[in-house]
Amino acid sequence: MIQINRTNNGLIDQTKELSFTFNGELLKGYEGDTLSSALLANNKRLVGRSFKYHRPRGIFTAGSEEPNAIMEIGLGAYQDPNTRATVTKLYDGLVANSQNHRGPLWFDFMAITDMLSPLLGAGFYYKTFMWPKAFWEKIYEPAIRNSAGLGKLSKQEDPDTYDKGFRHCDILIIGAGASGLSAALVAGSSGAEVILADEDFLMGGRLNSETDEIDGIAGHEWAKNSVEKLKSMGNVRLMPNTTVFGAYDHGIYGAIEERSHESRANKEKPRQVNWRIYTKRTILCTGATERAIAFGNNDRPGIMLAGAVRTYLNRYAVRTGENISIYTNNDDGWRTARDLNDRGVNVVAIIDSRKTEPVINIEGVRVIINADVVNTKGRRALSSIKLSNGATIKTDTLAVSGGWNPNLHLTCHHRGVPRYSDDICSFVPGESVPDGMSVAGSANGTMVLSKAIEEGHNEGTEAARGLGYRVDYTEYAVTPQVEYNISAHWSVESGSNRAWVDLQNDVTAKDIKLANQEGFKSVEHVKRYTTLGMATDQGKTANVLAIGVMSENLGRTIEDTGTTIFRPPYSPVAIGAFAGRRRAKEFYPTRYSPSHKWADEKNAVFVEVGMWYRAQWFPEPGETFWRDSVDREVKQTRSSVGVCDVTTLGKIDIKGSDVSEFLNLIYANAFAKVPIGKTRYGLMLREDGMVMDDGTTARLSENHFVMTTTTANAVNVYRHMQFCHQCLWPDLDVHMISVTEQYAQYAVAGPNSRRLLQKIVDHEFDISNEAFPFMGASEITVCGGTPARLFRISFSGELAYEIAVQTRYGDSLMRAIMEAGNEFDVVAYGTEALGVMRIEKGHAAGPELNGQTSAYDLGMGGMISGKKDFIGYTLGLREDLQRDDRMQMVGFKPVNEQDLIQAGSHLVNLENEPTTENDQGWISSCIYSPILEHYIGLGFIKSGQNRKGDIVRAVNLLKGSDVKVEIVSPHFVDPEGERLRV
Amino acid sequence: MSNYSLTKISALEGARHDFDGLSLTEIVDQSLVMMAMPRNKTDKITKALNSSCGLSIPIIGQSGRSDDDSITLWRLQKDQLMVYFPYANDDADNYLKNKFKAPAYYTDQSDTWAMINVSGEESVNVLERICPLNLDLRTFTVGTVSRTVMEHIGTIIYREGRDSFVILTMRSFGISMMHALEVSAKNVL
Amino acid sequence: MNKVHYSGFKVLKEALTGHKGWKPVWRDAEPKSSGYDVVIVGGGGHGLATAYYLAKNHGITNVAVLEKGWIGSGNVGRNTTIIRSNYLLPGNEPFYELSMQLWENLEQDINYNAMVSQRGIMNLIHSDAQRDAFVRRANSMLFAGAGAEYLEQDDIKDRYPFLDMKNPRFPIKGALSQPRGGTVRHDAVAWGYARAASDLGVDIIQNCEVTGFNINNGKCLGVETSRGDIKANRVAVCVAGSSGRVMAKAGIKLPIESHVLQAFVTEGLKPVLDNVITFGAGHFYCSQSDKGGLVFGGDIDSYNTYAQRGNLPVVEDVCSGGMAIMPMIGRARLLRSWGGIMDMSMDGSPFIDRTQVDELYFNGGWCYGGFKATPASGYCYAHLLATDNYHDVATEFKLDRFLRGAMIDEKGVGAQPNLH
Amino acid sequence: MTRKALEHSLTCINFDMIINHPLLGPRDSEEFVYLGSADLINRPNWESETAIEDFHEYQYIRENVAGDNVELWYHEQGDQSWLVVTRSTLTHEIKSVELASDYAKNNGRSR
Repeated sequence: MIQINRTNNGLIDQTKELSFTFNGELLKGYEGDTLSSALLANNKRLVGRSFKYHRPRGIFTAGSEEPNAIMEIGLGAYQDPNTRATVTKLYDGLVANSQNHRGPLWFDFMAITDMLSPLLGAGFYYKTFMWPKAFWEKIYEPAIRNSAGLGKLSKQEDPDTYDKGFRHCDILIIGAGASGLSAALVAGSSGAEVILADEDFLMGGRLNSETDEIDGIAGHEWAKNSVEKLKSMGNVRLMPNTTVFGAYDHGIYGAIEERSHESRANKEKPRQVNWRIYTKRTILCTGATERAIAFGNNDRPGIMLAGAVRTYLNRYAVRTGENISIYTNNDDGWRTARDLNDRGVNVVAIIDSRKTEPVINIEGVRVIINADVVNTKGRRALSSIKLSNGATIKTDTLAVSGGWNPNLHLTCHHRGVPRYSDDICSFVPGESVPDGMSVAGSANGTMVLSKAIEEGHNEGTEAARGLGYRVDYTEYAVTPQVEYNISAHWSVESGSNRAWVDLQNDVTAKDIKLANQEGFKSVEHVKRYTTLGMATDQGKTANVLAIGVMSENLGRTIEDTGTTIFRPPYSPVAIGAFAGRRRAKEFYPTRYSPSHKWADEKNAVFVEVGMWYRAQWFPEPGETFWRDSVDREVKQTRSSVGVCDVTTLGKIDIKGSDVSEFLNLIYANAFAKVPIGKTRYGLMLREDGMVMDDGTTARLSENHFVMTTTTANAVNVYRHMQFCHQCLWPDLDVHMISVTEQYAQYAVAGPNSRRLLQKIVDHEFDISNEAFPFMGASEITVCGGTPARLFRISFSGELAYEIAVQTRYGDSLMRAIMEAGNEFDVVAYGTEALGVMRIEKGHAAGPELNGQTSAYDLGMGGMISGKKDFIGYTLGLREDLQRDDRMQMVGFKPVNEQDLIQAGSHLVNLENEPTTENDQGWISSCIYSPILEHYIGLGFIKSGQNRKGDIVRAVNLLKGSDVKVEIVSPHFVDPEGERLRV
Repeated sequence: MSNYSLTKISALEGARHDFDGLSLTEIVDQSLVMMAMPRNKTDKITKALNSSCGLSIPIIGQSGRSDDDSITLWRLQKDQLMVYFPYANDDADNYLKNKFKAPAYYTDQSDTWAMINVSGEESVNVLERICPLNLDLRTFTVGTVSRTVMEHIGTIIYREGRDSFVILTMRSFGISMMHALEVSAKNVL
Repeated sequence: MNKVHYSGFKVLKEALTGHKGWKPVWRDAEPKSSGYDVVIVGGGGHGLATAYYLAKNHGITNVAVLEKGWIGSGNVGRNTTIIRSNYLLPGNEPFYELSMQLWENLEQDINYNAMVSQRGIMNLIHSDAQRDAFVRRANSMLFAGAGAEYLEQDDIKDRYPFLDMKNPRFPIKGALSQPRGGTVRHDAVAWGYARAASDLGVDIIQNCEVTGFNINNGKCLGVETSRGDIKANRVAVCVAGSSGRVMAKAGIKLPIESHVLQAFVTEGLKPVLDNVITFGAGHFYCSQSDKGGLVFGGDIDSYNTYAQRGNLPVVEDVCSGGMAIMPMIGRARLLRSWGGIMDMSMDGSPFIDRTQVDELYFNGGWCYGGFKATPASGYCYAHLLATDNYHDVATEFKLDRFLRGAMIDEKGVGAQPNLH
Repeated sequence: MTRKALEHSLTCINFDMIINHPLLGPRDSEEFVYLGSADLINRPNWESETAIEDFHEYQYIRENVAGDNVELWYHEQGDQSWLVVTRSTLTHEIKSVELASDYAKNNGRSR
């Protein structure tokens, strides 16, 4: 099929034909096209429907500011909603569909809303839909939601991958147009590390759209040569397809590199890369965006920005119509007429709102000075325009130019405020821009090409010299000076016809007027009340125009009206790109213990604990329910011997001459005099008196201690200890290092644990009860000389040890222990059995050490030493923390032993109803005890320690359970602790 | 004597992955010992290191080598030295204690870390996907050593040569780090 | 003043007569030289609600609301619009439940459609420990009559097929749901309260920055502002993120730090999400606005700041949280981000209290829970200002609670604001 | 507790600035953990008559300045030093960085 609007030349490869479909129709384009240029080449003028009124809309721009031509691109899980056709590089097989209409694009049933538009003005929904009350959620809101929204998500998992990366440079240049290239050429020549990034796949910016000559050759040729020159410099990195979307603190910039072309060819490759760029200086050369003028029915397909018409003509060899008119308030609009005329496209008329002499004389083109377009006709495409002088002109395309707005967004990302310039009738960067940033070219309001090039060159020189690089390269490109004159012209009185300001969100000049009338006078209020500038184009073509319209309404200067705040991202960024690789299992890294492989062979069921994968239980053949395994592991451990991997506990080696003193300050209980070869339980508080962590600390020699922490708190406790040392007691001779990973550590528990270990420990080490009593600690060797550490400590309440060897031997030691344990019918137990046994023994753990409980609450007040300063002592004395009606930890057992107690149940007295007032406490941990053969729980209840024997209700309204429980001692098994000491 | 004997396993069981212009190899039989320098002992330690094997204490972020090049000192912390050297036995800390005779606190860290060598001309291009540091040769010179975080994993990175890096992560993270490096390689190469 | 009653008929009538009859939503007032019974510092949601309830519940109408910029320019204008009353501790839960009840009748009360939408809020559960903690919380809610439901895996899968139920890190084992939770059109809350208060005679004074307090031997007599001194019998500060800055002018230091919380919205999309999903374990929560944007957020940036902007790692963290649990959003584009300054208190719970200066009152420390609290905060603050007694559901929000050791620490992380 | 502690250790790295470490030079603040005001170094005397009031002030009351804030950062993924950073809470500009141990000694902390 022929592309009827295609002309010759252009910066595309007309020998490489590409096929694509739009709404199912097969079309052709060329390599180097964007989707929008290919659609226009095929004379597709109606490409979408507007957000609110479902008005027919056509392509309006040729860049990332596009408000109308947003589509669903791709199929199935690959479908990208709301994709701007103007920045989508055409590829073979591209599938595009218009969005946000019911029925075919040319006949959208939702267009009914356009008829009702008088009802649906700005903020109408705040004033109605209130009666009857129930209708909002049931009727009104669903209706609104279904008609709102734009593109569709596939609702399938995003099949593409994304990556992230870090790059560093001296000078980051954003935008590879005339000024950006000039800056890069000089900065590059100085030897500085330069990154030049541009959102377009073809560097050159407007030079690719215009016919200006630079250094005697076509501008786009000069751009091409410059890019080649930069490529040859080892210290310059070119990043096309890369949008710098945000300016963050201290010279950090966020940028997204589009690599779809690569990921389409190879699904393994990332679709986009999220670059974090660290730079010392930044030169912003992001150019400018053209704006429209608000006049009656200015939204019909065929009405587009004048600069875009030139882009399609010069860069993509596409004429946007057969009979084109121009409407402008500035000199730049006239170039469109000239270029079209030069390429033999019929220009019907030039309408200039100014009293001005013709800017360019063009043979046989009707010139209408000091006139406006007041209305247009044409249902699905423009057919004619009506002028303020009454004339009607038949035309199929109207190229509008209301002037150019500098793309200064990134200068405002640190909340800098732009300044209004009367010269260009737009905002330019203000005083405060991010540190290290300078602005050059039209982004800086310098609309004259020759000056923009000079400015880029100077900023490049300045930046390089500022960093101490020598700059010899002084000549810069020359081009004829073309002036840019403009006189402000925002909107045209267009009677009953709607004049559109924000095309995508359907905000008209009237909406803005109504908002002002209702007292919304701040630009932020207007934005929020009318939704102006909140569409996917972020108001790139609308905002400044709206500010102009507002200022007219309110009789204020544009300066006083001000702008809304620009925030990242500059243009929308796929959430997947921000997530990068952090998906599914890769969300966090994974930690494996030395016995992981062995446990896996034993079919362990694992659970993630602070990134560690820990064995929960080890199912045996025939065990169908997790508790079968756990009960067996507990019974076997308590009756003979069990082994558990406790490598994940935090381990900290502490060395130095002042360690005792230090430990005495960070632990609540006394630590000044721990004998060598002994372990002591330690209770660590936060400064606010709440329990932070608990563990044991052993003294291996005069100046050498080793501390254990809980798995979950290992990092925080180490950080806390470093704080205490460096910030509070810096002169103590204390040296800490984590040895968590250095040692594999296993708990061996149960009446036969000693007999088992005697087969592992080398015989020269006597570990009999006499030689190595409860709480003993020693450095020994095992299995024929392998160094190890042995601690006689118990979490289960049984005779128990923890044995540690260098991690390299961890796998091997676990296997040896299991083999040596055969004769005792040794069992491996996991975290669930561990949990059961610690609850049977009444040891507080995670659910009890929840940061809301003090040592007194946990029944450990007795351990607190009143004779010394320590972290948490003083604030622990506050009146409310000392009250005896606080919730205190106790044990619970069901009055009827068949009853199930549930963790999370709240406690109320028998005679009371379950209400907040009657809430007495809650059950924190709860398990079935295979030893006691009924459920037991730990929990907190007011004055609990004095209420042993009381019966209360454990109520779980969520699960509808309500059982009588008795308050008992938390020590269910061996309360006297005899088993530990045998 | 016990009837059992133990066999050792390295963190990644000697894993190696080769790509076009890059190889990832676990480093085995290297030891790493942390020397904590007590207050006011720095001079004594400096002397002892020098007389024992011609080592001098590098500035923080840099490394130094012994006369015979066998022992490398990494200075990552004010009052600490990391000693990186080929040694396969279980008593690396005592070995150094006797060799250096320097009055420091020695702690064996050999099993604390998984050690991966990243080498090949693509090393920097692959590492820039996960490493926030500027690895430009002029900034991160040969012999530079640093701690940082890659893919949420605490990491030590040491530049052995122009295109050769040593990456250390806590041993339990070793598999995740190797995976991260492989993904980078696949994405880039 | 001539009030305009909002209704479908009014909208129709105006449509036919060119919308000429719409009046300003609130009066833009000038400061009265005669002064006020109560001057409220801060024209955000809480300040405007306080003014409204002072007038409506207590007949105190000689009230001014002073706003430094434009009303609603603070956190009520930059949040994730979520309302819920799913708190754990007795100091908090009844208060937020009162707030929920006020939300439920707000529109008819103030004749303004703030689009209160009780689409339900769902907290995902991934582990047994987390489930136990949520059961405890659920019972606190049920004891307080706030309502709570436990959703089993299958219920969740049926309603939200796009959730990654079998995520290797965060397998979804169930969820705690509060069907009465939901969202509200945030800006409309400020405008609606402003309109209702203004109609009852309250002066709303914009572009009026408080530069100091007129304090005479321990008693506050009024405020100094960019528009001159304003006399007041009672001064009520509620300036959220600016609490530290403003109270410093009265020489008062607070148990509060200011931090920035970022929030995000995607491009408009056809409906995919009909409730609020909270994925605490992955620092991500999300709902979909009536306009179609997915509104989501996560953690604070965790350093003290008054700059209303955040940094990249939080953006990445929050987005990866989203991808972990609903991997369909990978191709949705993040359109806008914004940062609100949070008045993070030392235990994560707020203050509604007197200060050591007579006639100077303080409301703040809302952390990132301020929006949902708006009605009850105004209601209880007005109660305190009018009666000098604490409202029954706001008795624990006192400034001296740390001295007494009566913290209300929902998360149990202690005196570290960036962790609440 | 586990999950919360995990969140703790991760939420703490949610910021991105460049901190010029006195020993290591410029580092991305993602390597650091933020604590809060450097006043936390001036821990009161437990034996004072007004110990509870003093500790209350120390632990809970903040200047919360809009301007230069003197604050504590921990280089967890670095040399594990605690730093005292002077940073503007209005612009995030960092004015000075020093080792907390030096700062503490200069403020009279010893043992």
